[in-house]
Amino acid sequence: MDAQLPALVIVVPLLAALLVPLAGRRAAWGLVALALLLAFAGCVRLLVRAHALPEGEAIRYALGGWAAPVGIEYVVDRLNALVLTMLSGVAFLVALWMRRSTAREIRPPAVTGYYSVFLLMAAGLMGITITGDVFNLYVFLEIASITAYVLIAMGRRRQALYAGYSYLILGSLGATFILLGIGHLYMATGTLAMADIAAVFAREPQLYDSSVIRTAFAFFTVGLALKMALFPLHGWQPGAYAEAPSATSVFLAATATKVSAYALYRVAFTVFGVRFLETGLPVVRDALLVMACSAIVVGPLLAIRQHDLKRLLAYSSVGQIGYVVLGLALHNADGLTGSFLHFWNHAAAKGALFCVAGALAYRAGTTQVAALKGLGRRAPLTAMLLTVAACSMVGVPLTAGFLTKWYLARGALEAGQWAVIPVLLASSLFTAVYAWRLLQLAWFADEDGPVAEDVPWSMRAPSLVLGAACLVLGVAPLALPVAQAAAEALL
Amino acid sequence: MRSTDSLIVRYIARRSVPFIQLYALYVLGHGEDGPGGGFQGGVIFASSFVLLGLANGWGYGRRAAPARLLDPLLPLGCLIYLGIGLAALLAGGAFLEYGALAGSDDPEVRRHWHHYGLIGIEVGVMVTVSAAMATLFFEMARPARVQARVDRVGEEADRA
Amino acid sequence: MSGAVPLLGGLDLAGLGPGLPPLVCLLGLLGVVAARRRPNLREGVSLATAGVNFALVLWLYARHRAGETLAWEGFSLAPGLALSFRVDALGLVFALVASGLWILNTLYSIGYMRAHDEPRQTRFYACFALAIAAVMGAAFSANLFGLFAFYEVLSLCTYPLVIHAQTPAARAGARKYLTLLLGASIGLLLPGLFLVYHLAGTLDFAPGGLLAGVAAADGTLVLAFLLLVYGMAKCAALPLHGWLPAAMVAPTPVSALLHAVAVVKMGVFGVSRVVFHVFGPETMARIGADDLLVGVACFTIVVASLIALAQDDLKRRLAYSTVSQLSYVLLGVGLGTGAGAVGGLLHIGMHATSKITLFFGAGAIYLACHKTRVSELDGIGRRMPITLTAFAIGALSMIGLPPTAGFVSKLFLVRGAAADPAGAVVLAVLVASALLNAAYFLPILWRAFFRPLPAGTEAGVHEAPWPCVLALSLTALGTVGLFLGHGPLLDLARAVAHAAFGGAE
Amino acid sequence: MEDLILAILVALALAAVRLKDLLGAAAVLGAYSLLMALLWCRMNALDVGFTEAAVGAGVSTVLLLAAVNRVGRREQGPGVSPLLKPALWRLAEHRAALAERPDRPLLSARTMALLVVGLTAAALLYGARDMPRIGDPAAPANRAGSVAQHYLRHAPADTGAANVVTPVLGDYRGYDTMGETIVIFTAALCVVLVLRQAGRWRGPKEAP
Repeated sequence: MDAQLPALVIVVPLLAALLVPLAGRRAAWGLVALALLLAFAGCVRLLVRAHALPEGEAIRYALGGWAAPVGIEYVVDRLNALVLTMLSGVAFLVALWMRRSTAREIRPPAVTGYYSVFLLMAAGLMGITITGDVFNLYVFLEIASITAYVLIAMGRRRQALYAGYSYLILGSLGATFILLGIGHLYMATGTLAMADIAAVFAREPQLYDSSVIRTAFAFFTVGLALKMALFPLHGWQPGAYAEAPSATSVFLAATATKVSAYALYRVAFTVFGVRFLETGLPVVRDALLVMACSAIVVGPLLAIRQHDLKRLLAYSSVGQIGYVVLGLALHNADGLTGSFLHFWNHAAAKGALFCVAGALAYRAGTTQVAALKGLGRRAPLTAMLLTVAACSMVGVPLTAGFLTKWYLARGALEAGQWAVIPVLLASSLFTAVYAWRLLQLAWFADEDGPVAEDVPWSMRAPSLVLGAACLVLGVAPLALPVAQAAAEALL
Repeated sequence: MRSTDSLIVRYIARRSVPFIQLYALYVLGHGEDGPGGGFQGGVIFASSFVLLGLANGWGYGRRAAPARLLDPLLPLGCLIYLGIGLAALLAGGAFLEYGALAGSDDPEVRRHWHHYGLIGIEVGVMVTVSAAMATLFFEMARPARVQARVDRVGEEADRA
Repeated sequence: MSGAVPLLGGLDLAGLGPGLPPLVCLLGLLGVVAARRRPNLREGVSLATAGVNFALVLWLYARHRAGETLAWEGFSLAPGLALSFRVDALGLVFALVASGLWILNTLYSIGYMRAHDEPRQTRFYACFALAIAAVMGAAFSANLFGLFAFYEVLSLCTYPLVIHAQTPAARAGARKYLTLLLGASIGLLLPGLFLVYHLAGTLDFAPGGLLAGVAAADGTLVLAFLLLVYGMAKCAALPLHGWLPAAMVAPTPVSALLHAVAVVKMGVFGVSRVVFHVFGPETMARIGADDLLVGVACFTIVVASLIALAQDDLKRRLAYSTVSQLSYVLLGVGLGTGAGAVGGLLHIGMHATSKITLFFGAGAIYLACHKTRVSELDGIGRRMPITLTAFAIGALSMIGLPPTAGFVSKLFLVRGAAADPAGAVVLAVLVASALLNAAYFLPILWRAFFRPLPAGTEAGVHEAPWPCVLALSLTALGTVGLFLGHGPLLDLARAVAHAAFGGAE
Repeated sequence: MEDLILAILVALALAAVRLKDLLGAAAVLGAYSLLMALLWCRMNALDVGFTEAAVGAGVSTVLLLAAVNRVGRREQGPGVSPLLKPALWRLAEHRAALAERPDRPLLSARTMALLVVGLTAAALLYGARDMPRIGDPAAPANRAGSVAQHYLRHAPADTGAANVVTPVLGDYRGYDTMGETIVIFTAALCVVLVLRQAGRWRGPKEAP
């Protein structure tokens, strides 16, 4: 079975997603949780195996028995094992978390459908991450996109339909660009397997000057930037996160945009190669640097002005994706390490924060920031969760967020990009402003509201795991060796 | 959608259904040797119900392809596909390695099983595609009157 | 390691060494939260934590004196980024002062909070415990990252203490407190940290300064120095002193914590670390950073004293006095002479003891008769003789008169300044400051003891609750005691100075 | 011949954008797909042409008709098409409107769309400079040793299917096809979830 793991971690959630509509509601939830638990266990195993491999090697799996480039292959190396573990872990926690939440937010006949779509989305994101074939990446991108649209549109308010629709339009635009990129790439290289394309580039370096290749890269970059809501292409994101059902928000915010960022890393480093970034189209690198830096500053700045907690967090995500992309623009081991660490760090923090928003929606029926008032007394554990996650977002030392900033700053100094340091600091300050506002309400507001109990344990426990991760990842460098090795392998 | 007023159109639509479906099956089977396959076959198969719906009214078409039939068929096609893939995996090959279904190393036998596997997945594709296309049509075209009733039933179900 | 206590199947508790005090304080935090429904137990846990913590620090001190090297690897977050601990003389100065006074501060808090029947006491004690954990962690941190981390934790966990009353005034004060401290640490200290790491490739403190052998432009080093010193806004060097008076809105035990024991001392301790173990005296002198520090300190001493003179609110006057007194420490470590360094470091302890007495006094006055203004204190010495006597001792120490602790440290500062080539200016500043201190403390004492009580207030002794009085009496005795017996502190300060400047003192 | 078809395609696309009558637009799109199918056949891509005819011209058109049946025949919104006014002019108009409504975006959706289309076209034209010609034997996709050549040589022997397209779709890249089937399933499921019982739900009856 160990050899079949790469296929199984995707196929098992897919299988469960197909069985869920045929099952009863209670059994459906059990199936979801079980499938994701199995997938998570498989991903952890893959991470361990990938980390034990010697430099430059990866776990390869030929689907259908056809070795690449004739067939499609799955390739697991340290980088995507890291992302896969994050994805399946968060998905499993959200699956545990969402049973009570969906019962309140999704109309009962649609719940099993919601579970099924949720599983498909998780499997789609994991499929994007694990694949070593650019067209297969697109297929799973489609699965992940369509499911995301509807997971958003199932929000309780009418605006959710509009939010889902605007994501549909922009997301389809992005997907089309990505498809155009794939088409151009195939036209110039005659193959779709990532490793094979890279080999073609190594054999024929003059391809880097081809306008087809440059167009392909530009399309990939713009398409993926749209999907990951990189400033200024973030327009779809705040509405989407704000209107979606709570469980969708938690999962989307913690994982979805990061997978697109991962895809950009994969395309830029594995497919096109480091040399292309350096010599082929350096303007894209500079553009990404500018976009990432503006995102890092503008995201939290916009977040400060929001009154809806989920919308606030969405704008903060606009900023945080900048950290994930910054490493690509900085283009050295430390910068990449920082960004890779952020895959986990931000997933934990943002997941926890959206869990708080979900708890608020569950108990108070609203996600207005003002509803946080007195949370510290009503629900001390949830308030602690908010505190820890917010500290991690700010980058307080001893939380996970600090490590990201530390490595990014080191990378920036190493790359001679001194201007990035003030950007990082300004972002921390702006983040501190809105985090402070939230915590002020939660802990120090005058207590006049009625005392209500905390959310049920089935929701509290998974969210506390995410909160604990913010602390544990800040003190015990679980992901660090993998991230560092992955960064060095890419360069 | 209301039915057309023309009796001839309605009659011909009804009578052409079996021929369309037969053609769809032909397209499915023909995929090995020429243009065609499960996807196209599925679309054509679904179009027979679409034609019924367009010509004889939404309700008529829906009765021919009711939701309680289509809803389980939707995942079923994919399950066939996935099931074949998993069966190959359990038989010792890679996921979707149809040859492994043979359970022997004889290249001739393996090639036969490759063939069966290919047909199997095409059938799966056809089931899902035809169910999906028909579902899409009937959900989108549902008349306002029926929609109102469904809403009411849904709300009652919510309350229960 | 001798004296190791094997516990729990080989877990070497004693091997944790300098990691023990912060861990014990964290345990105390958990205990406080667990006992939230039983106030007596909760306060008992707080006191016990403080006591155990002090005992642990004394134990570390004893072993350090015995010549043992005490270190704990702690956690490695990333290569070059570790939370590791080591005992050294400078850290012990801070740890001894803070943990010793902590017991009294806890005692006083219990009296104060109970007398006032304050709400949210669990949060209060929990944050108190976290604050001392941060202080202990910072004192024994073996690298700049640890210092920075605990510095930040202290900023964050004192915020709930400052905002404790949750009145509009408290909110405004707390907002200013956190804005300045957090803004400075993110905007200045953190980039300073990046810069130091970028230059040196390490953050581990080294006896001669971790930047000692680093080739870098003087300008860059001066920039790093300024970033670090002003980043630690807790040292309240002008113009980043505004948080201190603003934080006066906090309950008195908190003010004592902020102004005497933990927060401001964290600032000056951090600067001392930067001077001795990040830059090192040689680099400091080469790039001219020592003169820069002395200049900033002199300016702060004089200007803050002048502002204090104009304050009518007792606690605000004390706050500006603190701003001015803190710069004695900066002055001492910046002078670049052995005696100066000894004076500066001694002043950490001397000022802490005296200022805590003053704050306890101010709090006791407020508790007993709800007076906060200097102009309202007429004749109060007759109603609260013990409190005001203690207050007088604290004030004398601030001025630097014998037989109080302040005299000792100022004596060393004067000696240090005299050894400095440009010492004349510094001496003039010291003298002026002493006069200014007298000018704003003596009128208080004169009012309290020699003016009659205002008409309509009944005479008679009316002291604050006994734990408060006990605490402030003890600190006053300590102020006198440190004049007579300051041996351990002096030894430690001398050890630091000796390591930095060689034998000359 | 191809040029003629392409010209008609562009005209049809413009017509579909310009038409206010949605039913008409749907019909035009049907015609568009049919012509596309023709084009695929001319390129000897019979499978693609067949699919385009069945799905693009057939079912998609019907689905569009069904959607029109739901939302009404007339498009709503401003009556001026983006092509009639230069983009800069519209930008200036929006600046003026912006002064009155600060929450309005700088560029209207139409101007944005025009910009995106223009930029995409420019990128495509740039990319076309170094494109290999259709059927060029020296093109990377057709060269000896390429994946396509491998399929052409070995597919019948590997799988026993005469039409090479089927083994590529069902076997060599069968996993992609499985993914696409799941996409179809997902799409249908999603439409069911959104459209069935479309009235908004106000949550469970018991008070939160």
